[in-house]
Amino acid sequence: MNKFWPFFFMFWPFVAVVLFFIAPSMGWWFPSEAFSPLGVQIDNLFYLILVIVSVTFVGTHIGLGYALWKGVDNKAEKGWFSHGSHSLEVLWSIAPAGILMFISLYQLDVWRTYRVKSAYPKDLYGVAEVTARQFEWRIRYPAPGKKLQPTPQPDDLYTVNDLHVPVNQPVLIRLRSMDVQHSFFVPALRVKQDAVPGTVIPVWFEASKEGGFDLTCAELCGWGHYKMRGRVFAERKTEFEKYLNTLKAEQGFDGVNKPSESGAEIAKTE
Amino acid sequence: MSHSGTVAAQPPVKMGLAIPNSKLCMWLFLGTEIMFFTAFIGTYLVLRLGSPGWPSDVADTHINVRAGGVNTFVLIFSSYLVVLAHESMLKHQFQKAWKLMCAVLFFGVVFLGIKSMEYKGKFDHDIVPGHIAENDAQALQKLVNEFSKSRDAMTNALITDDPKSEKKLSPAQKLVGLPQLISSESDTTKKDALKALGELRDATAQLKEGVRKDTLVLHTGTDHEVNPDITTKLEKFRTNEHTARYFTAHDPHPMVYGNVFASVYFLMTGFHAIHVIVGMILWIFPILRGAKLDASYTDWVENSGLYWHFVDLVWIFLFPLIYIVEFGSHAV
Amino acid sequence: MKSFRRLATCIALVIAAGCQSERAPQFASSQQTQGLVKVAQDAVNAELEAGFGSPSQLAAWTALPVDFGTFSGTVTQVNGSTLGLELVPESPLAFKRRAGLLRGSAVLVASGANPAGVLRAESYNVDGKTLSVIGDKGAAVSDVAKVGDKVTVVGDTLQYGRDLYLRHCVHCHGVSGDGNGPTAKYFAIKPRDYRRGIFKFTSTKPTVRASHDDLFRIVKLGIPGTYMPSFMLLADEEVKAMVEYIRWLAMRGEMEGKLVVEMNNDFSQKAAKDRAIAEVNQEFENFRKTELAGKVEGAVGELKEDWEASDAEDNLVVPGAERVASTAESIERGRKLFLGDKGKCFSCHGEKGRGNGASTEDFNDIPGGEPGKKSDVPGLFDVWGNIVKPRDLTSGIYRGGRRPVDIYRRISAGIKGTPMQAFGTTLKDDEIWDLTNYVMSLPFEKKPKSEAKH
Amino acid sequence: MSAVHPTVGLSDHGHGHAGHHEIGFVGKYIFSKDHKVIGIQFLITTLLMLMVGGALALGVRFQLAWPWRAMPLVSQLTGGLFAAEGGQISPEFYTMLFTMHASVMIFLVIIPILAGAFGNFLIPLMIGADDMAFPTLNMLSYWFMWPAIACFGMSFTVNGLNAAPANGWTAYPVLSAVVQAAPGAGDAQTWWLFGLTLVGVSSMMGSVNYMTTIINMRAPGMTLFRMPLTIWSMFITAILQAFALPVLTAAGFMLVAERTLGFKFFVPGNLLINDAPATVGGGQPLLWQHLFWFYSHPAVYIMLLPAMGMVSDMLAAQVRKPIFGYKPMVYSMAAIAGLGFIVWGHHMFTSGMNPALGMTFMISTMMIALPSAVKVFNWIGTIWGGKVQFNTVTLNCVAFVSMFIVGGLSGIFMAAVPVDIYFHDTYFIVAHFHYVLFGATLFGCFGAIQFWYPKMFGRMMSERLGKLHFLLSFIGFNGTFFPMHLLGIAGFPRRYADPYIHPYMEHLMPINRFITLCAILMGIAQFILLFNFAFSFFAGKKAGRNPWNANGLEWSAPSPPGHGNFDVPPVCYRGPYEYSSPLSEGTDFLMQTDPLRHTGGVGNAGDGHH
Repeated sequence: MNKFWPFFFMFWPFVAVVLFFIAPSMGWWFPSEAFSPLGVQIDNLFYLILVIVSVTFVGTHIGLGYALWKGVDNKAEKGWFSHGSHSLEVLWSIAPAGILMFISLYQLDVWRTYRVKSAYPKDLYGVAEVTARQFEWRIRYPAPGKKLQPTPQPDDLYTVNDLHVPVNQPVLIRLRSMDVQHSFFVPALRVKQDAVPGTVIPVWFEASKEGGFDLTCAELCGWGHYKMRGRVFAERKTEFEKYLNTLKAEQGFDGVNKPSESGAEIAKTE
Repeated sequence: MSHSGTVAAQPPVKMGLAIPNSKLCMWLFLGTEIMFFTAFIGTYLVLRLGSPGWPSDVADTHINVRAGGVNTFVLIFSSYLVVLAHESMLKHQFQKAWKLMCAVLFFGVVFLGIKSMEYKGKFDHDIVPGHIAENDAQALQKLVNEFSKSRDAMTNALITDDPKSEKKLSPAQKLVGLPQLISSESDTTKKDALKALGELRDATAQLKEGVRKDTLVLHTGTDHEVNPDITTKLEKFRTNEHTARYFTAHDPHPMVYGNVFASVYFLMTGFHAIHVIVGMILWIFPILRGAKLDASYTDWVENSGLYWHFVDLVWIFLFPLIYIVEFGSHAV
Repeated sequence: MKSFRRLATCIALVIAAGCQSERAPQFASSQQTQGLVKVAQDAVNAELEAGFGSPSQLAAWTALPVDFGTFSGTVTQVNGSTLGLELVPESPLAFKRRAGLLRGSAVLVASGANPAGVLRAESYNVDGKTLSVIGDKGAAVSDVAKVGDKVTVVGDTLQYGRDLYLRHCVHCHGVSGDGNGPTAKYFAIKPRDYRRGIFKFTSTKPTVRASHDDLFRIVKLGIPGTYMPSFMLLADEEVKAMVEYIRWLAMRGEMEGKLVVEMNNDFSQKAAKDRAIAEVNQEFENFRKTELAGKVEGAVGELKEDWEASDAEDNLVVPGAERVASTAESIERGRKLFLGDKGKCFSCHGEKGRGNGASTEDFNDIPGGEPGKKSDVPGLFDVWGNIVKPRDLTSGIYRGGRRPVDIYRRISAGIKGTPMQAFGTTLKDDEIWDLTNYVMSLPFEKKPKSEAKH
Repeated sequence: MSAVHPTVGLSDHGHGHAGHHEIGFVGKYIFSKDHKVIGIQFLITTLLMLMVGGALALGVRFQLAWPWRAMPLVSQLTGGLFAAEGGQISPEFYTMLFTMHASVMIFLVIIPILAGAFGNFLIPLMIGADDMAFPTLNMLSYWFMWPAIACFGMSFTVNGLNAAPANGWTAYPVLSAVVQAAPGAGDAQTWWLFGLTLVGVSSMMGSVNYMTTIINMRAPGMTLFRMPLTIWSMFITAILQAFALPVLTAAGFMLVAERTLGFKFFVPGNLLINDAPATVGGGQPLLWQHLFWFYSHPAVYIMLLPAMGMVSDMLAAQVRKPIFGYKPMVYSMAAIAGLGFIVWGHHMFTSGMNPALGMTFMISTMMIALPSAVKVFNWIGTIWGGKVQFNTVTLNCVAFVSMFIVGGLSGIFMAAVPVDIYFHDTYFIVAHFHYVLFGATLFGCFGAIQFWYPKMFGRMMSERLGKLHFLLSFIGFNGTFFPMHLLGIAGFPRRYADPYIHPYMEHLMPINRFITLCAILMGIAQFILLFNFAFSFFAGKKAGRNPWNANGLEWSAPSPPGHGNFDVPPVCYRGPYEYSSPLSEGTDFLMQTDPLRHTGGVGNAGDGHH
């Protein structure tokens, strides 16, 4: 019975690791594979750290459990009278330090590409201005063929919650907030950036697969925080342009010249 | 500690530092205080450096460098007196120490007096956080609001509710009947007052309409003088014997980032003033002992002195930061 | 081991307590109803209960122009309280999604030519194609449904809408759609009270209700500048069901209002103040017996007419002419109209379109209040009794949509329930378009110098 | 000076040498200036608050498992008491639940149970002082807690009984600064900030007192490196508190001024919120985040270090071995505290801060994992070769180490900025900090309650109940928080009232139900602790002076110690961890007070030189 507890403490990390192994097949994993080059890098980094951490986790617990196991068994009259070991201390300071430094340096490049302006891709396409407000994403596109301007233009196109971007093209959005702090989070693209009131923050990302990806808010913005669901649609350039033109036609609709009435065209989902 | 390993030597009876607990605690407390003011100073720097444009013109901010300078001197001098007081306590010259402490208290009062004069100057110009217009449009809107408020106050004072009616009338409802009131009023002073109210009402309406139609400009000429139309109106109601009592409008005075400026100004100087007051309360205890002041208060005087020096030191940081330093016209 | 079992019992108890404590949401009576004498209140509530049911047990008043949602099928076998069912038409996908929501739906059973009776649905097993039912008022299932009978399940769309409404809308708009949910009290702009059947931003003529499309659009796109968010997150099918439920709630509220109007003269607490209560009750009893049914029928007729009209093609506001090109001249003409006597737009929206016109300072009538009685506070009122600010047209925020046709409709048909009148009769098409062009140019006007930061 | 071996000779219930003052009931048990009574007051208060915070957490969990279903108990209290219609809660009530859960747990449970309860009780006893340096200040520090609790409670009751701060415990402006922005947070948020300030004042009073006491009032011979690690951790915690907290207090004053007096610090101009006029001023929302995290990151260590210290003491006593690497333990705690001041920015990686700053914070954050790793290895080293006895104390200590490993390792994901971009504000972070704050700290505290209970009340706590409580807590805890890692990886954001309206999270509802069931289990388990605590007070086995055969000075005092603590003024001759020393004969422990008349070679090994 005395061995129960060391076993107990050694056992649960294995449960944890097993849980991590079966999680993907249960759907409890990333919402999808990362559909952006930077996202893939982030995932790789995650998996790298996951491996390092899992080995450490299991290793330390085996060590802990083994020490307990031996400790319960200890028939000696007294414990091992030791105040420590200088060389061991040095060893287990340097080894983690090395690993941690490795992780820190290894990831710098991803961070640089993500945030440092001079490292942004050259052919960034300014796609839209996204203004977060309680509790939706207001989106302003430039008119087809025009460049995104910092201030609203008469021919700008507006929509809400649906952000369309060309696929396989690094795009830039200007992220603003109209009221409180929000955060622009597209899990499938591994993009997250706070929208800080009073500032305009450029965010770039590239979707490498066509499709609609969920856009959520990741910074508490009030009672309706959970309601801020938007969608990012990545589509081929031609389709993207077609969408802008549809939007333009819809937005210019004067009740006579275009028959569509229901709003179903811009209100398309799935 | 020894490494010999034989019967352990008797250790020293007193461990720790050779200063009284109270003094140690005061030093530690001052450490926390430093962090407290560091937060304020950090806030000030972040807000000031982060704002494109900061009101640094004395004409705008009504910062009184001279008063601040005098106050600096007052505090430094009182700190010197504190040192003397402590010296006297150590030498058991309690009456001398008592006088010195009274002097310190006096200079504390002087400091607060000068400080409150400065504050009054700010209040007079309505340089109060949240009240400051940051551009001309806001300044005009504020002017209109102040005119309306004065008008309403005067209306309520001059025209009382009909005692028979249960309903309370709003100022605007009362004003509807103003012409009849004027014509029916027999008391000439009252009549004049009502007429003045009528003028104030008209001036308010005029201003309001000017703002609505965008015809009113705040600044004229190349040097951005205030529109003489506005200044004459202000002057008129300020000097009119009937309206002066109710008239509370300030000179319109837009100040870019004025609210943030006023906020940090009042925050920093306000918390400093609170510390001065706390320091003065600390001095009151030994002073109240009067002739009975004795050596048991030496530590008290020393610790209060430490605190007083700290308060002084904080001011020595605040004074240049708020009053003097220019970060250049366009900081990053 | 024993303690574990005890623990499990504890957890089960807590959860059971959680389930049992669930209080079903209830429709609340309107204030007007509460102003009636007790018997009249009871009668109103009884009529509403009979026609509309309660949130947990909806009733489908088929006389009303609501798409309650129906599914038909033929009974293939009767097994206790379970019916084997062959669905016609088979639309498994849509049905699967709603199958769980069937509980309480009316199941109309038609035996040959004559309708045999009504059952209540419990659940539907999609794979086994079996429908669990209970007999209405304890009747045995096998007495009502026979193999070969035609079965119609009514109300699944409505219930689907109800469930969505209770999840997404209720905390602002309230269970009965009175715009008074728990979250509503924090809003500067109050959520819509549906019970008048009036919706602000529509594409229909001034006197007509909101169409399906209007409600769909508002739910889908939200109302910029207010707390009404866009529900783009819901699928079209979901929004449609939600809209159906909202229309149904509006009709319920209107029905309540109409009944109260019928009774208000004689049976309000105010009217009955000076009379003996027994006498009033007796009088009401007569009214209930002789007139009430007719009144209800009349109200249903009006509702049907009103709401059907809202979807009629010819009640849509359609500009008579194409939009005039937004040239400088057109904008200038629009500006003149804006400031002119014909539209007097400036009187509310202000000379510069900032929504600060002179009438926002005036004491105005409260709609629905005593005629000619001005309010105590200056400002413009909508029919719900809230102060409304005229739109600041320079802000670039358009609550009812920013398409030219939206602006046209706002000018032509006004905003229902608010002091924004319909100018469709006073202004010509071209003039409205000029105004539209002017309004749409306002956000881009160069800011006057005084507003630029110096 | 004569030192007596404490287990013989003196009565178990002695009164201290300081003699009796006649103090009435109020003076003795309520407005007491005795550090032990104050410590116990803190302990009982925080245990009660633990239940309150736990109940709030269960509310949060219930909504996530059964969204929009009527909550048990809460729905009975409707009728206007809580923002609910038809028994279901409304979303702003959900935001209030998690805000108050965090506030209560952090400010009224974790911080005061460590520094307030155990710090107060243990510091004078362990360093051989008769009381704190400033007993009155100490009393005030406790009694400032109650106004704080009242303010927090008040924030639940102003605005018509159904409001509380709804801005998260981080209270980020603009949401928290503009009254119109957050429903219900009107006056409640302001009261909450007052409460925060009062907690700050209480902690500040405590911390300067602790520092003075530890620096200046140690018993003869108690050199710095003979202090138990508990004392070191309390000392370092006090430093953190004293120098980080004023910044939050200052920020709190600013936010209150902004909310009530129209000051402008955090709100930028031209924001349109809830149809209010556009805001004026040029404040900066990120300024609050910097000020807040400048305190709140060190606060994470305030919430952890004392538990580390206490676990070190308990573990050494339970495995009958000197602590492995005493000085590295001290230095690593100091390093954690020092680095703790320069890592706050890692909470803001996604806020749009300067990327170079981000890199700096990332490296400093990575480095703070290092001393943590050293500590873990040293604990394992301590267990290695010991004589382990599995009682409740050991179990909780080992659980502490185990949970701390998980919490520490999951922190590495967050420290890596690009990975944090994804994990920021998801349930991964929720799992992470609960592993550290609950898993580590609270298990440490459970152990400490069991370990020092005999010293507090003179009786032992029930082992059987203790083990049951441990087992249920441990299973419930891991069942609750471990799956949250998976939720986080699946992109499940924090603070969502109804995450399932997002289709990519719909399939996570079963896992959330499982979590909620485990949370309920964990909640129920805490009643066992309360029962054990109360029951043992009357029926526990009487404990002698030193029931654990431990070395510290506190075990040479009577149980419970009388006024003035020690009947014999203690003198310290060695470090605190001389278990299994060859110098001790017949026993395997060597108390710090034992003058040790025999001669021997090893001597003062306990000073930690190796």
